[in-house]
Amino acid sequence: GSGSADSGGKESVKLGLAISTLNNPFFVEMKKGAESEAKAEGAQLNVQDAQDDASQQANQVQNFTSQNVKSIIINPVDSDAAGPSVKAAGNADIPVVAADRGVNGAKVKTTVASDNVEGGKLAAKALAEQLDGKGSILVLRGISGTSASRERGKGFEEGIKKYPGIKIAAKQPANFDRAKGLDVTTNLLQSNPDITGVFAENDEMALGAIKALGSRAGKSVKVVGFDGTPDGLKAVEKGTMTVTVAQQPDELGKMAVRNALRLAKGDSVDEVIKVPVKVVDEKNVDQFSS
Amino acid sequence: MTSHDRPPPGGDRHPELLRTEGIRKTFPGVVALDGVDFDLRAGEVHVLLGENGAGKSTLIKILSGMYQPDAGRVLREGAPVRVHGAEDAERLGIATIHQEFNLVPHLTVAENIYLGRQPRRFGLIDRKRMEADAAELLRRVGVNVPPGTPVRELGIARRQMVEIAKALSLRARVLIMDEPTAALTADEVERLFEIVRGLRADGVGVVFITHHLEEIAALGDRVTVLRDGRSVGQVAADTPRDDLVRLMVGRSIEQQYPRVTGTVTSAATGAQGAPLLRVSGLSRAGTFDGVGFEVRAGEVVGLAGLVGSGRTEVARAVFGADGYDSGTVEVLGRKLPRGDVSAAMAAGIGLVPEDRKGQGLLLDASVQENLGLVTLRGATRGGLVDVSGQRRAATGIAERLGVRMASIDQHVRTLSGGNQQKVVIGKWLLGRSKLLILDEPTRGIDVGAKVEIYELVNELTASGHAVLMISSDLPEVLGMSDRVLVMSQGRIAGELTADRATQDDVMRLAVGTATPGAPPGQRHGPRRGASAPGNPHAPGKTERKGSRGH
Amino acid sequence: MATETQSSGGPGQGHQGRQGHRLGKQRPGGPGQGLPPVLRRVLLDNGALSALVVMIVVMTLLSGDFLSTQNLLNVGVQAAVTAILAFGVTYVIVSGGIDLSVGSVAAFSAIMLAWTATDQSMPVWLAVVISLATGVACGLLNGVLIAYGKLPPFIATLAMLSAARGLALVTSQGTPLAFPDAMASVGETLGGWLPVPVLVMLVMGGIAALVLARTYSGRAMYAIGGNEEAARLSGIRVRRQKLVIYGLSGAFAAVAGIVLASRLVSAQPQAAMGYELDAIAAVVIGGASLSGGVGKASGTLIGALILAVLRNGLNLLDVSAFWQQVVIGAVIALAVLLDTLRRRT
Amino acid sequence: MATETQSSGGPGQGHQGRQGHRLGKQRPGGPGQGLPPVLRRVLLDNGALSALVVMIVVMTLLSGDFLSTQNLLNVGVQAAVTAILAFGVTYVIVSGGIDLSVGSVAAFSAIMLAWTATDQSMPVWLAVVISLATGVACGLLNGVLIAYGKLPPFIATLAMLSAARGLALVTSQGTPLAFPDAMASVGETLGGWLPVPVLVMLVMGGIAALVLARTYSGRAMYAIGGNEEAARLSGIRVRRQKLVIYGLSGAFAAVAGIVLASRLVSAQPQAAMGYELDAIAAVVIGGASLSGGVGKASGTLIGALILAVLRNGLNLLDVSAFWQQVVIGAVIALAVLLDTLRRRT
Ligand SMILES: Nc1ncnc2c1ncn2[C@@H]1O[C@H](COP(=O)(O)OP(=O)(O)OP(=O)(O)O)[C@@H](O)[C@H]1O
Ligand SMILES: Nc1ncnc2c1ncn2[C@@H]1O[C@H](COP(=O)(O)OP(=O)(O)OP(=O)(O)O)[C@@H](O)[C@H]1O
Ligand SMILES: O[C@@H]1[C@H](O)[C@H](O)CO[C@H]1O
Ligand SMILES: [Mg+2]
Ligand SMILES: [Mg+2]
Repeated sequence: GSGSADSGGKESVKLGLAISTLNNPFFVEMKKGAESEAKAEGAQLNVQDAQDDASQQANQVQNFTSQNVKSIIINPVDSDAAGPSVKAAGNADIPVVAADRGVNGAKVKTTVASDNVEGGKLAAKALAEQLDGKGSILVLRGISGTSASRERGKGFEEGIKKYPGIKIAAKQPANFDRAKGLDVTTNLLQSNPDITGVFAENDEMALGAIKALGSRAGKSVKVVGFDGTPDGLKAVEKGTMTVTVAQQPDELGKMAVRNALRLAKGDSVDEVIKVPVKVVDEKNVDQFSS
Repeated sequence: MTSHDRPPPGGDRHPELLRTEGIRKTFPGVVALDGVDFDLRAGEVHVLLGENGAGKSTLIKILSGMYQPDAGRVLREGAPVRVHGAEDAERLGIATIHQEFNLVPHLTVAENIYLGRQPRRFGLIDRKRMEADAAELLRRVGVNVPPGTPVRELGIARRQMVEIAKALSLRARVLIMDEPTAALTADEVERLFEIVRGLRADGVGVVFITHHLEEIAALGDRVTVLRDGRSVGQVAADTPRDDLVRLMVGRSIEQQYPRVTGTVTSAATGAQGAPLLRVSGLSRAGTFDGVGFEVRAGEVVGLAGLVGSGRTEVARAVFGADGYDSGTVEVLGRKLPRGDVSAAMAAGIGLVPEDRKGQGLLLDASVQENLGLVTLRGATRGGLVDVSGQRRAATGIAERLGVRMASIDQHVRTLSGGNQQKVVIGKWLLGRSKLLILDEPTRGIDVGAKVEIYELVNELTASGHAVLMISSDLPEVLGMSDRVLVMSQGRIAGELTADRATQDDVMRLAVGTATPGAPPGQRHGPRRGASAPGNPHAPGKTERKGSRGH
Repeated sequence: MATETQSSGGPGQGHQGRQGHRLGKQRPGGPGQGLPPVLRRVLLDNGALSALVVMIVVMTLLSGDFLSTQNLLNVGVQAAVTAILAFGVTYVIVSGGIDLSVGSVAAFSAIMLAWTATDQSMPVWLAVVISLATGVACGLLNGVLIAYGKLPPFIATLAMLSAARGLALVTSQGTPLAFPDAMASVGETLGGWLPVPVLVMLVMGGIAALVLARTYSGRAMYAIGGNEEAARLSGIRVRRQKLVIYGLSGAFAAVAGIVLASRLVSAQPQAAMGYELDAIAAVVIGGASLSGGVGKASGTLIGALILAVLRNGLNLLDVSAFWQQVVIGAVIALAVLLDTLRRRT
Repeated sequence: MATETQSSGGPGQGHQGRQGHRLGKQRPGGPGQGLPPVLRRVLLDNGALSALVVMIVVMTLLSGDFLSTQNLLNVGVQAAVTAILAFGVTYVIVSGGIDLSVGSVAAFSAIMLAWTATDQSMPVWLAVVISLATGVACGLLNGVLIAYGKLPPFIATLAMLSAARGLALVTSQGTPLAFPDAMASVGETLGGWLPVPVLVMLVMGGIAALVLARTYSGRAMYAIGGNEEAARLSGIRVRRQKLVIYGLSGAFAAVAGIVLASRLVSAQPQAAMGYELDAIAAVVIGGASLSGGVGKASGTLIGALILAVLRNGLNLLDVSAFWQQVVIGAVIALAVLLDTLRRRT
């Protein structure tokens, strides 16, 4: 970012992007997408990282308003917690775009999102089909309480219910972290040696699980991840990850900026812009990996 | 050996305040007290006497509720009582000045005095009143520091006076003082004695511990002597010194100051007779000014002066512990860098600091660890420390100094005060420094051990090493030095040849230049051999090297 | 007695203290040149304050958006939660302890408020009481483990850091709970300009200052932190006071949690994660010593403001997200360095 | 008189040990009942060790899968990173300081290895050297700020916690970097059974034990932690030693980072977040005191194992995600309580 102090000195439109965390490849991808789009449009994008802290995000949105940016893109740490900040921005007549996760308790001009609940369902479906509707599986959960973990967990639960033949042997948190994914899976394999599937709420944990499974990964044990991060897609190519639910984060970022600019110009945009979550397996992986 | 001619005070005027029966207290590996009977009457000063580690402090810690006895009981005015913690002691009207300072460095003098008992208005601390009351008390004990001064800025001497003020503020019927005079100088001691005599007249009972035998006759009524945790006799305070010593250490001490002058020119000094240490024009704004002197191989040079005259500061500067503004310090003709302890040590200088707890000891490390600290680098080969060698050396010096301990691995914190002091000295004796600076080295050390330390000083100088000895104990300076330098207000006021100098000569130099404008800390006279009642500035005329204390 | 030397107890160090002071006055190059003497003295006596002033000046020069009433109020709001937590931690640090649990306790207390008010539909006032009680209870448990269980404060409060967070998740089932609208006002502004969080911060700061400076317990905290043995021998019931100390810390954490949740009108089980380090940093930047016996509420406030100004400024300057953490680290070090170097002899 | 006492004399540290021993005899159900006396003495002298034993016994009773060679090796592997970090932190804590930066430094060092080897395609051996150098450099910077800048260790290393993390993100652009395959072996097992991380942990532990017990610097650490002024006046170059201390801590952090990344064959910029608290906890659980002067490498190893057994066990027992944090907190407190209560007279 170019730290320009003089407000409104140059022509370029000033946008703010409040991102939930950059300690996660997913959002780094989203940031890249957003920045490339802003560059193409000659806009100036101020990116802030809330490190998964809702109130720090509130601070950052507040600071955007005192910077009087023309439009704000928020990737909420938490959909509920984002409400007040969005309201405040509204009072300052700054249009807000929600990205990746929706905002509750306040109206944003548009939400550019891939539906995490839907994604969870798709993951369940994909895994169940790989296992022909039977077997016992592990679930690796994200940071307890984060919306991503909640929504994906919810979607997956609902999805997997449709397959009574599949039982969840253990459900343990690995905090969206690869090393934890490795350790937790290693431990769970001690108590559940004969599982045939793993669902991880993001690719990082899935990659950890794959490491723990070693040669069994993708063969006797199917692993389903979430996000479609570069490493995740590589694993799908290799066949060690059977499926990842890709959210096309860079696409999310681009769309968000595109619409934010429209709003800055005063044009209108549609309420909801869905960036479809796609089930990526070795058949279609080449379309995603750039 | 039982009670002496003059009958100890008794009867109605002197009802019994406190009594212990068969007190026993053991610590891992040590029997600190073994069936001690002791009693204190109203309106008397009862002196507790004993070697380092004899059990004096342990006994008074039991009386003040810090420790619980393993056996035996404590009676207050005839009734058995359970003294458990400070609250009980306060309730029973027992106030104690412990040997180790118990002040909070960052709090003010006033607050330290009234700690836990601060005056309050509407539930809030009333600073004004607290400081006013404190000022009153300080005036009474004669310390002129503003009550708002943080204790950390006070010297050892002043800290001791604050402790005394604190104890007085409790208006207790029983006042226990554990070596209150160890860090004091003559007129502070005198003022303390006046206060104690006043309290005694008001019927307060005072337990008084000291290693300065001359103070016993000056203040005491009865003396109880402890040895190895047992009470070995109760005598009147005017018992002759030698009898007290014999009771205390089991033998008599012929020569209190066995100074034998060392071989001035020796192999240890490179150039023939070249001064081991030459200090010239040493100055630091506000502390010392143009200090210059020499110390030659085989010499013991005494450094006398008033409190705050800057002896400690000069010593620390020479040793590199603090910096200085101008001047030079040379060892065997080679100039030392400023404020660099390891350079000074490499050149062969050592310093036994005056504040053993703050600057001398690792309290929670073993005796061995502490004794090995100075020699640590020397004992390192290829990065590895010769642990067994260190242990052997430590054991040796500990035995030589008679450190009373359960084992060489005992934590220093649990040693008696005097034994802790021995450890500080011991680690530097192991250091074999060419020039060893001793700052108040015998503070809190018993008569027997003092002689042992003097012998070691003689051995050092005999082998061509030299000693610079700072002491507020004039007989010690005069008795153990070859030459005495007298400091006054940060300057060298003069030099005396020890065997011809009297305490008067020293005093004249020390106070001679005193001006009305002198800072508070510079008005106190040094300890005199005979701090008997009377004018502190008229000491016993005929103090001679080699003479016994009395 | 280790504490005594660490907290510059020995005469020698006492000296350096005195000298340093003189030097501070003498040295012409010292900060605060050409300022009115009074202000100058204040700055020289308080390193943290001068660091804050320097930062504000720099920020004003770098960003045109910084020095507006609105933005400064924002900074206040953004400092509030950390500051309130830090006031509570000040008691603990002054007494020579440490409290790592305040972030989790804040979250748990807020969750309890939301849960009792929403799920259990209790009256809001009762919910608030329960929430505060929760904070106090957590603090007291810390205190019991430390004073009676003889646990090192670090361990006891680290355990609480984990346990309270867990209880927040258990109570909320891991989902954010709606905060009663009645409480929302705590996140709003009074008279259209004065943000309530700032008000609460100032009030809590005032309380902390009063407790530390003028109450029996406050003075006991300094005594315990300065020399616990001396405190005990002076008849201070050290263990009882430790309960008070950690209980207070818990209470302040609860208030911080309520303020935080009110701003978001939502109680988050994972809120205030890692805030304990910010709070402790604020206290230490404010001049307190982790070895105990020293520290002031005013210093803590300044410490919290320094952190808030820093983060706010970095946002305004649009420093790249990755570099921000580097800059934050560098500036924290520099801010304290400014202080210690000034003291150097 | 000395002789009279020496007979019954014993090590100072032994004191509590022997007291505990007596207690053990008196109190039935005290730890280590009906064990061979030698083992019994060992347990009683080391509270952490007995806590570990108790936990292992409990876990074995609760889960049939716990007491298998494989699982115990897993525990070892999972303890490795924390343990290696903690060995480094032991130096710091023994010397009376604290190091919050080890987690970030570990991540940064690993990122540097991956970046130099992959992006800059340097030879792996050189990359490893650079990675270790990175850790040492971060540590030395901490040391300089503390020894010469007079910063409180908490602040200096907190700043480094933030800065090193930022540099890891900057260098990696926030994405995981592939780790050179040559390094993968560090994450593998030797002879099909001995995991290299465990081996590295034991080697680093041995080094730490040797340094602390037998080297000049090691003894200096205890002296500085025990009474810094006394150490200085005994001729120990305190400031120089502090550079050694924090430099060592940085080096150990780098090794831990390399082990962590090798296991994943990927260097993560966000790796080892919050591990500093685990590391410090391991050291303190192992019997070290945060006020300095006390601590042992063996204790630290036990502390790290306690944490690993706990986490491993919770997975095996499939304790619900939310309750896990509660249990972790409770068990940590109990483990240390077991020790302190045993010491109580
Ligand atoms: N807490 C403790 N743990 C172990 N041993 C102790 C403890 N306190 C005192 N001792 C031992 O008890 C004995 C008596 O100690 P005490 O302090 O009473 O001696 P003292 O008569 O006061 O000596 P000094 O004249 O040096 O002050 C000493 O050997 C000391 O090492
Ligand atoms: N007038 C004074 N004002 C402030 N501090 C003083 C004063 N006099 C002495 N001190 C402090 O008291 C401390 C110890 O006091 P002590 O009785 O040892 O005298 P001293 O200062 O060491 O001087 P000397 O060693 O010549 O007696 C010294 O380190 C010094 O800092
Ligand atoms: O959507 C994101 C990504 O899935 C990431 O992997 C974890 O956090 C979630 O919020
Ligand atoms: Mg004693
Ligand atoms: Mg002196």
